[in-house]
Order: sequence, then structure tokens, then C-alpha cells
Amino acid sequence: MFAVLPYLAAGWIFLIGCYGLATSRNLVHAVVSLAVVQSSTYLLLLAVGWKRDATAPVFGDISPGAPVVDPIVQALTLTDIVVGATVSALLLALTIQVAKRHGTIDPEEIRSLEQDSGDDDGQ
Amino acid sequence: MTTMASELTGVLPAILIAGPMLGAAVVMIAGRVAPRWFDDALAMVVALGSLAGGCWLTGITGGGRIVEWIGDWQPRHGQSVGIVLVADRMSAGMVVIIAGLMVAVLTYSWHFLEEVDTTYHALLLCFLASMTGFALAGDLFDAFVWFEMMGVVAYALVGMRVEEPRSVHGALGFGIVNTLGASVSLVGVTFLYARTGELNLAAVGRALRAAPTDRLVTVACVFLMSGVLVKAAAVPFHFWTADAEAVAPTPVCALLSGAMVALGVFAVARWWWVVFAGVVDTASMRHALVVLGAVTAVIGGIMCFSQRHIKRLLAYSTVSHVGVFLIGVGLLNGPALAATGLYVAGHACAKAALFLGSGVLLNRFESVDEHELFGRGRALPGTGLIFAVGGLALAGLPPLGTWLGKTLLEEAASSAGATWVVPIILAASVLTGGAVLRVTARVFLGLGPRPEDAGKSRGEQPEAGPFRMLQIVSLLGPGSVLLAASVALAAVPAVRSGAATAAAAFVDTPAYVAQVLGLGSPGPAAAAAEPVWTGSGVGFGLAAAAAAVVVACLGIWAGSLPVAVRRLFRPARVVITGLHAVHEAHVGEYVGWLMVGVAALGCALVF
Amino acid sequence: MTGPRTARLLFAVGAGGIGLVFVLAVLRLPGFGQPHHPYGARAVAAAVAQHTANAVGSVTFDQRGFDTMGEEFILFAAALAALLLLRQLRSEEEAAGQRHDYGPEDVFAGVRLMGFVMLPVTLLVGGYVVVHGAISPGGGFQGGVVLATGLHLAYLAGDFRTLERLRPLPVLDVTEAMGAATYTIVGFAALASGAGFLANVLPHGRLTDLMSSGTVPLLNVAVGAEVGSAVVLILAKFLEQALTKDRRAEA
Amino acid sequence: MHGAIVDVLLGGLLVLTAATATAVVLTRNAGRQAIVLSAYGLLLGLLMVALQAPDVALAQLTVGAAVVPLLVVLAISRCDREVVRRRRRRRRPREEQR
Repeated sequence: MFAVLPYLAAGWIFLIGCYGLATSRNLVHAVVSLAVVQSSTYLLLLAVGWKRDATAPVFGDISPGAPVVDPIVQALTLTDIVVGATVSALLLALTIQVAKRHGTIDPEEIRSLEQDSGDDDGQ
Repeated sequence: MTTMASELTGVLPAILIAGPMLGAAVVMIAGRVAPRWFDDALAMVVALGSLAGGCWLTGITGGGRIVEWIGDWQPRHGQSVGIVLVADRMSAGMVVIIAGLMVAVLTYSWHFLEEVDTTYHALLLCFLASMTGFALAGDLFDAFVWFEMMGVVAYALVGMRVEEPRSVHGALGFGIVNTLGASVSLVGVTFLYARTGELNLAAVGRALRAAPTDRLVTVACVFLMSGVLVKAAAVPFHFWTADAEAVAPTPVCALLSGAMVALGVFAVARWWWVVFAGVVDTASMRHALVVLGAVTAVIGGIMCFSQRHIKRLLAYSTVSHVGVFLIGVGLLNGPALAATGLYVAGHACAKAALFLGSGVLLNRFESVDEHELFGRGRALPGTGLIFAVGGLALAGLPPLGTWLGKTLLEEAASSAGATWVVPIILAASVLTGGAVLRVTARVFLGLGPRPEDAGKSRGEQPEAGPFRMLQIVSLLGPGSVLLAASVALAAVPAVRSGAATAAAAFVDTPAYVAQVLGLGSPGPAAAAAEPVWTGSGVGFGLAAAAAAVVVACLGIWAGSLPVAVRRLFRPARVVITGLHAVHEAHVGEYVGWLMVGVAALGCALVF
Repeated sequence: MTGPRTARLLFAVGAGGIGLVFVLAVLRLPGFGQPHHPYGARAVAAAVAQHTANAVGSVTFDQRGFDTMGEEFILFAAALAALLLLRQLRSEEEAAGQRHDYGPEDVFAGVRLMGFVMLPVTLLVGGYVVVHGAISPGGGFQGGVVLATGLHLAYLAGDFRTLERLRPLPVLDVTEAMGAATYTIVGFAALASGAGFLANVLPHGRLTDLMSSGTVPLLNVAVGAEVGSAVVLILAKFLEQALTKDRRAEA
Repeated sequence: MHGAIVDVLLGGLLVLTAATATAVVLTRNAGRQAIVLSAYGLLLGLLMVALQAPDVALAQLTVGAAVVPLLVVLAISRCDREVVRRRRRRRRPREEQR
């Protein structure tokens, strides 16, 4: 069980974030749920790179050659965190504009743009 | 001289990515003080440079590859710690499409959106860099980075007209769905890293083929592909497309529709042949992709034909044509891939020209509604011509680029034993071509009964300043050049044989792996038979175009048909109403559909 | 197809399928904590060979520095996007920066003191983290964010005006673009010196020295400048949105 | 023996993190959600420290626990104001609709 626990935790976080996205009645809440989905990938990456009885891959105090955890996944996670935060900021900015233009941030009240274009079927 | 040229060639991929980035930064630094024409000129120079570089790479790659290890981290014994860029003729061809559209778009934008000039140029250059990066990436995570960058830039570009309620809303939906797709992809990348301990495409593929395979790899394949299928706008991942492209500034629509969407399909192909071929069951993958493509082609076509908002109509036609791309890639063989490459190029030209044409309408009449514009397009014969030719291109009329791709694709499908997809491809052509021709007839010729709300304007915001005759050159020029390029695709025999070599190199997995990882010389490039079109292909193309005209006429005059005939259309009406109801959804439902799509693809491949 | 029920139904179907294939895959993953990481091992060896004590820094700025360049420009584009999307429209007539919901009088004296004390400390820590990215955890990115958030302690300590004096946005705009440009220029410079793009051509130094690891500290500083300015710009735009009242609201 | 302690620590943190993620999503009030999000960011940062990733943890703590929740709070305050204003306008039909 312990061997797959972090993976399952990441999967749970992914799905619960999706649940928040699918059922959200508030676009800010939706963006935060999306951030939760993204955070599941941080956990998954780090879990894949973790090594038992190894230390952080920084050779300040330890000598080169000591067992360290995988630095690759850490670099990837770092990038992923930046990207995630960036996207969140951008989507929040768009949400503010939606609030200004539509006066609501409930996705139920602003459905697809399909209706705006008229429902003519051209026949 | 020759050595210098070859040295330059070896580092060209990185320059093609970093150059536009540097350009973007310089535009931001200098744009504060420099006049507008400086931004335009700098961006144009960079885009032209990319176009030249892309053409150069396409020319010299032939059946081989240019492999560039960033930071000189060349592999030793087939292993490296660095990131690799790989240009083969197919990816270099994508760069040509991207940069070519960028040049067209920048020409068009010369008088465009003056309120936001500097930022707009910087973002366009970032878009150019990220799409080029995605096309050339030879590393899974590097591809993810470019994927995300494409997304971030595109959300900003789609939502940049913040005074438009629909614009910001469309951008938000686009952003949420695409970001979710990226996360799904990243899960797949992580799975592959966990299994193989590698990120380089060639190294991952080699490691996977060296060990017994299991469900982990199949599931990783599903997640990885699902993410890019969101970008590719395949059904049911496509809900963002119409919302985003109906409201985005016209030049951005041309880029999204012509290039970014095609990159999604390109990634499916690249990852299949380098990573998963020979590991994941080919038959089930072929089945999954072709069925997905067929569904996408048909649903996109029906949705396209039943729109009256011209940009929305064009967006759905993109969905429909993505279905055709997916069928072509999904056949999983070289000839079909060569045909798809040609089709993608032809489609990019036609679709970008059409979007730019709709931009002319928007700027002149402040509307892109087919009914409101009834007959008013008579004042713009040039734009009308672009619409007519563009519509015929979507229908696949010889000798346009789309026709060549389509007829070769149909040949390849038949010889692969998948004759049933031929009518599907035909349906996509006829429905999307017919829709555009219907618009042309109504708007530019004023044919058929006058709609009730003709002449009104719903008040879309124009994107350029007051409409001046001077602008017509910059607005119409790119469209006509694009359509001419589309003809050239079919007319120049070298393009056809070039595509065949490109596809043969693309599907040659062992050669790719050997050359990227530096494991001995890959041996002679696989020979490719030059694809030939037949007389019946020409006849078929003419028939498809004629059918599109008939369908367009049906769309215009259906109301005047006898009641007994109209009754026959009733089932079609039910289908259309149902599809529209499904598409009238909100972000939560888009997410739900995305998840259903991933689950369906997963179940199709795993079980 | 309306109502949240549709979304719930779609979610249930999708989550069921995804959960199923996810669990099936996870059962085949190498166990948590397993020792086999071929790429990781090679990266550690390469970091030591390049005299970069922080292996993560070596991967981020040297071995996979190209990713970081992309990441850098994602942030650059996001800051541009924030400027673009949250720009003041002529129609909006917002009295930007003049009326705020909170002024210094709303903040406790103790909190203000904390702000004043913490501000220089945070900036110092941020600078340290940027510069030492090659030899200890942290680097341009983390340090840049610390610097940017640290600056906003000024808001806690004083008010919006103090903050505005501390962060002249047009200057930061240029700093940001310069930071981003520097990254690509380092790449092109390596190219011009005859090595590959972004090759680490500078001398490596000793493993734990500040100026070891070639271009890594240089890129760290470029990233620090870029990230710090970008985060300040983004925060500034959001603060402006949240704190300015517009006249329509009062009418 | 040493390994067992690590296992318990990691297992506990993992369960706690997953539970907090659930709490973030189930907190439907966006204002309160920002606080829970910050706590989640903090917890995730701690988990990263436990997974021997100090670099990542530092980034997560500054970004995930501070900057993003701050942006969320700022966005909410603006959005709420816009929504309230629109509602007020709807209630007073005499005023212009759009």
C-alpha cells in the first residue's frame, strides 16, 4: 500500500480538483480548483523521483557520491509550479474582466456563446 | 563558406526559437519609445527570418534530420542529460506553416488594434517562438513547456479585447480547458519518466521497446495524447474552439485555426512513431484515432453548416477538418501521413485566408452575421472572391492544396482497407465548403430570400481604425497570397515528392532514434514512392466541389422547396437541434466532456 | 442540456473511467522510494562535473536550461498579459491609485512596525537566495518571488503610495524585458563563442564557491530580475483592480 | 527503524495533504477558499521538504502559499464588487439596464 500511496493521493487530488471544476458555481472557485488539479502533478512528479534513505541533491554539507534523490523531477516540478501560478494569475485576470462585463461569475448564468450567434440552422 | 553554412544549419533550430523570444523582449524594451512602425517592422523581420529559416531547413533535411543538443550536452553512449531539438522535413514544414501564417497575420495587422500595439507584437512573437519550439522539441517535458507557453500567449491574445463581454468569457473557457489538458498530458509524461527514467523522446521510445510492455505504457499514451487532442480541438475536447475563435481578434483566429490546432495533431503523430509504435497495440490505436477523427469530422461539419456567425462557422469548420487530419494520422502509415501533411498545409492557407476575409467584413460592417450582412458584401468584390475560393478550397476543388491532400488521403485510406472513411472525408469537405459558399452567395451576391434581420448590426467592435482604401492592400494581400500558395502546393510536383520523403523519414523510428542518440549512422533514408494523383481523383474533387455548391444552394433555398421534400430534412433538424443543445454548455460541462473523452480513449486502448 | 446535473453526470462517467485506468497504471509504477533513476544519476554526475553544488540548479539552469528559458518567457508573456487584460479602458474612468479602501490608518501600529522591520530583511534574504542559487537551495526564481512579495510588505507598513514609490512600474517593465532578453543573449553569446546554444562556456570554479558553475549564477540573476519584476507587475495590476474604486460604483 | 519513522511521517503528510485539497475544493465560499488554499500550499510545501526537495518547497511556499492566494483574494474582492453592483442595478429597474 505504501508503495503506491503517493500516486493514489495525487490521483485523488487530480480528480477532486476536476470535481470542483465541473460543479463550480463561481469562476474564482473554478480557477482555484484548476490550481488544485495542477498541484497533483507536482506531487506525482516528486513522488516518482523520491529515493529511500537519500538526501536532497545539494552538495553543500554532504560529499559528492552520497545517495541523493532525483534532481530532474525537482527541476521539472519547479517549472511546473511557475507555469501553474502564471496560468492561475492569467485566468484570474480574465475572471475579473468577466465579472466586469457580465456582472456575474456564475458559469450557469453565462453559458456558451452558442446562443449569442442565434440558432439558425440555415435550412 | 560551406562549413560555416553547415555550422549555422546545425544550430538553426535553437535560433528559430530563441530569436523570436529575443525579438519579443526587444519590442517591449524599445516599443515604449519607438513609434508603431518600428514594432511592426521588427516583428515582420523576425517572422520573415523564421520563414526563411523554416524553408531552408525543409529544403536541406530531405529524408534525414538536423539534431541539435542545447548547451552542447551531446549524448555519450546514447545517453545525455540535455534537451534536444530535432528538425526533420515534417517538423520544418510545420515551422514554414507557422512562420508563413505569422507573416500574413503581421501584414494584416499593420493597421490593427492601435490601442495595444507593443504588447500585441511581443505576444505574437512569443506565440511564434512557442509554436516553433513545440514543433521542434525532441523532449517530452520541453514539449510540455512550449505547450503551456502557446496556451498562456493564446489565452491573452484571445481575451485581449477586454471591452467585449464575449471575448473575455471565451478566453477564460479556452484557458481552463487547455490547462486541464496540459495537466493530463503531464501525468502521462510523469508515467513515462517513472517507467523509463528518461524524458528524451528517442530515449523513452528505445527504453520502452527494450522492455516488456504493460498497461502503464498504454495509460501513459492515453493521457499524453488526450492533452494534445485538447489543443487539436478533437471531439469531445473541442468545446473551447468555437467560443475562443468566434471572439478572438481575427489575426489570432487565423493562427489558432491554421497552425496551433494542427500542431496538436502533429504531436500525436510524432509521439506515436517515436515513443509508442511497437509498444502500444497498433490496431487499437488506429481504430481509436480513426473513429475519433470520423466523429470529429462529422460533428464539426454539421455544427459548421448550422451557424450564421461567420467566425463561429469557420471555427467549427476547423474542428471538422481536424477530424480529417486525425483520420490521416490515425491510419498510421507513411503515405497517409504524407497526404495529411499536404492537407494540413492546404487547410492552413485556406482557413487563414477565410478568417482574414471575415476580418475585412468585421472592420467594414461591424458584423460577421450572415443574415445581417445579406447582400452588403457586394461592395467588397475582392473579399468575396477570397470567400468563394476559400470555400471551394475547403470543399477540395482541384487544383487547390486541400484537394491534393484529400485525394491522396482517400487513396491511402482505400489501400489501407479503410474505405469507409472516404465518405466521411467527403462529408467534411461538402459541409464546410457548402457552408462557406452559402455565406459567399448570401453576403456577397445577395442570393436567395432576404432574411428578416438583414441590414441590422449587432454591434461587434471593429478591430482596426476607420476603414480606408489604403488598408485594403494590407487586408486583402495576405489572403490572396495564401490562396496562391495553396494552388502552388498542388501545382509544384516537388512538393508532392517532398511530402513523401518527409513522411517516410517521419515514420522511420529506428533511424530517428539512432540519429538523435548518436548511435551509429542511420543508414540510407527510406525510399518513398512519389504519390500520384489520378484522373478519378480529379473527377472526385470536382464532384465534391459541385456537391458543396448544391448543399450551399439547399441552405439558401430550402425554405422554398415543396413541403414533401422539406419533410425529408426533419431528422437532420432533430440532429442539429440536439447538437446545438449539447454545445450550449458552460465551463463545468466542457470539463466534464473532456474527462469523458479521456476515459473513453482510455477504455478503448486499455481494454 | 442545461443545469449542473449534466456536468455532474459527465464528471461521474469521466472520473470513473479515468480513475480506473489511473489505478491500473499506478499498480505497475515502480514502487515509491525505489532507487532506480538513470537520468537523475546522470544529472547528478554532470552537476558535480560542472562544479554546481546544487544539482537542481544545475539541471534547471545548465543541463535543461532551455526549459527554463521557456518558463522565463511564459512568465514574461503572463506579465504582458496582465498588463493587457487589466488595462484601464477609456470608458471605465477609474480614478486609479487615488482612492483606496484601506489606508495606513486602518493598519495596527504593531503590524506597521513589523512591516518596516521585515521589509529590508526580506529583500536581503531574497537577494541572497538569488545569488546563491548554484550552491544552495533556491535560486533566481524563488529569490525573485521573495523580493517581489517582500516589496509588498511596504503596503502593510505604509500605504499604497509608499509601495508605488518603491516600485516604479515603467522601470520594472523594462527590467523584466531585460531579464528575459539576458537569458537569450547568454544563449546567443555561447553560440557566438563557437559552442552550442546556451552552452556553459564560463569557467567552472570550485564546487561550493559563489562564482562556481559557469553561467549558472549569471542566469540566476537574470531570472531573479525577470521573475521579481514580473511578479511585482502582476501583483500591482491586481492590487489596482482590488483597491481602486470607480465612480460608477458611487453613482 | 529509521525508515519506519519516515514512512509514518510521509504517509501522514500525504493523507493530510489530500484531505486539505478536498477541503479547498469543497469550500464553496471563495473568500474562505483562499485561506484554505494557503493552508494547502503550506502543507504541500512541508510535504516537499519531507520528500527532500528544498528548492521546490521554497518555490511552493512563496508561490503556492503566498502569491496565488493573495491574487485570489484580490480577484474576489473586485469580482464581488462588480457582482453586487450589477445586482443593485437590476433591483432598481428605473436605471438603465446595460
